[in-house]
Amino acid sequence: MSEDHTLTVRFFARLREELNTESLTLPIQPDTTAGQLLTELARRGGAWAQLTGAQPVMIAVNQTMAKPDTPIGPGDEVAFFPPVTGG
Amino acid sequence: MSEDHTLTVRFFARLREELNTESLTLPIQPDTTAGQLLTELARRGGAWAQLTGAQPVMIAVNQTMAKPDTPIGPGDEVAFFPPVTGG
Amino acid sequence: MNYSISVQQDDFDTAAEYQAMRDSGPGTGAIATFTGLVRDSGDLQGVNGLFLEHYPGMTEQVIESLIAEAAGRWDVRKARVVHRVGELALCDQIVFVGVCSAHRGDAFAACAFIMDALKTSAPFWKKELSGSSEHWVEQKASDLARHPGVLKP
Amino acid sequence: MNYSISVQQDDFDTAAEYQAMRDSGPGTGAIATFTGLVRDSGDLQGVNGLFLEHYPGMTEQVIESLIAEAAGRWDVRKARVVHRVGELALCDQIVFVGVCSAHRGDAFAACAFIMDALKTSAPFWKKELSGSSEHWVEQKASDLARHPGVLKP
Repeated sequence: MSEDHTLTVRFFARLREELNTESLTLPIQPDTTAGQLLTELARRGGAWAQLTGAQPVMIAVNQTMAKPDTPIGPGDEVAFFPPVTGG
Repeated sequence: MSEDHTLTVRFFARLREELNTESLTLPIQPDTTAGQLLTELARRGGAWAQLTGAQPVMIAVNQTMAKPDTPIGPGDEVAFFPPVTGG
Repeated sequence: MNYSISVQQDDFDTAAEYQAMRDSGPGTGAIATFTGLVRDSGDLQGVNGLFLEHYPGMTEQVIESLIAEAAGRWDVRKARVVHRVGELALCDQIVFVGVCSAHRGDAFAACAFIMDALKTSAPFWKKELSGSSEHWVEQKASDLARHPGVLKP
Repeated sequence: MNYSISVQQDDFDTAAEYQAMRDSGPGTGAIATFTGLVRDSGDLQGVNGLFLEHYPGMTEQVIESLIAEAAGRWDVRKARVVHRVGELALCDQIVFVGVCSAHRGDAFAACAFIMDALKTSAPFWKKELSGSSEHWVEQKASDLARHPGVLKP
């Protein structure tokens, strides 16, 4: 049952570098949102605290732009990253 | 003294075709404007009457956009043409 | 600001024009280009060619003043205008406008301004050819609305 | 409407991209293109290169939706976006956006819209390299003002 109760979290750009983490596989609680996951990760402290800091953090769920109240569940891919700067 | 008392009039596009005239050399009266010259040419009748008709006629004096009240004199190049449609 | 204008019968090479834009130094961050082509429907349907007349001498002066106006309003590092005259066939290239700038907003704005203003101010006239009929194109109200007044008497 | 998107490390050939735009049939009257280049000053001065990161998969989906939005608002016969990722040097090409349309107003508007929206919505991140220092570029308020909201949580 392990695969069925996890999700993947990905980080990009400055966040990827400062957290020194490209991706995590985490167990997921029922009735969770992307914003709750962000808050939980920020509680790790250190560099992780910036996830709920002054700098905006963008959220994508399954490669689509999402909001803090977007529901997430097992098997989802959740990404956190700074505002985009391509082009 | 003949060269000193004339100006050149040029026509383009639809006007050039309908007047069957590319250019004219005309004697010029003192204290004349581009609009007065246009009115004088329109008095020739036939196709020339359209110069003061419903369709707008643009004016250039010495290759610069001008207005009916722009003064003209000996040696000037005056051009009349339809609204432009390049590009 | 560096600029160049050509009015010519011959076709032009957009690849060479683009390369000249790129060779404008390390401060250039944005290149906007526009190319106009002879298309199959204008005032007439089934257009298979155009005849383009212009006012030699005046044309170049007007385009020069439009480029100067654009350079006064936006950051323009280099501007280029090529406009063909004479007989053109369906799908032929008619006009090229290229602008390079430090920033994309300036490149887009200056390129669109020069192109719009050229259509209402530069002394070119286009005759559409369709089978055996021909028709001098009339100026569009929508063109005047984009860049009003320059040519209004 | 025909479109194509590439996200790649390799450089691209604007001449080939332009030719593909021209080969869009006799109804095309206007081609607008934009190319972004690595320039020498951004957030840092003396920039000599960039590193570009992206979110594979999501990037293409976002650009696809921007093109679809543009095609819903303007006449778009063909649209093309190429964006490079990885390490780029000063003066390198970064991004190409090309749009062809029957009319110039639509070509300009759709090209500028796709480019502006890409800057605020597509998951690319740029790091400036200058001598031994490096700096993740921050999103400009002026970019958000042009195309607000798509990415705001």
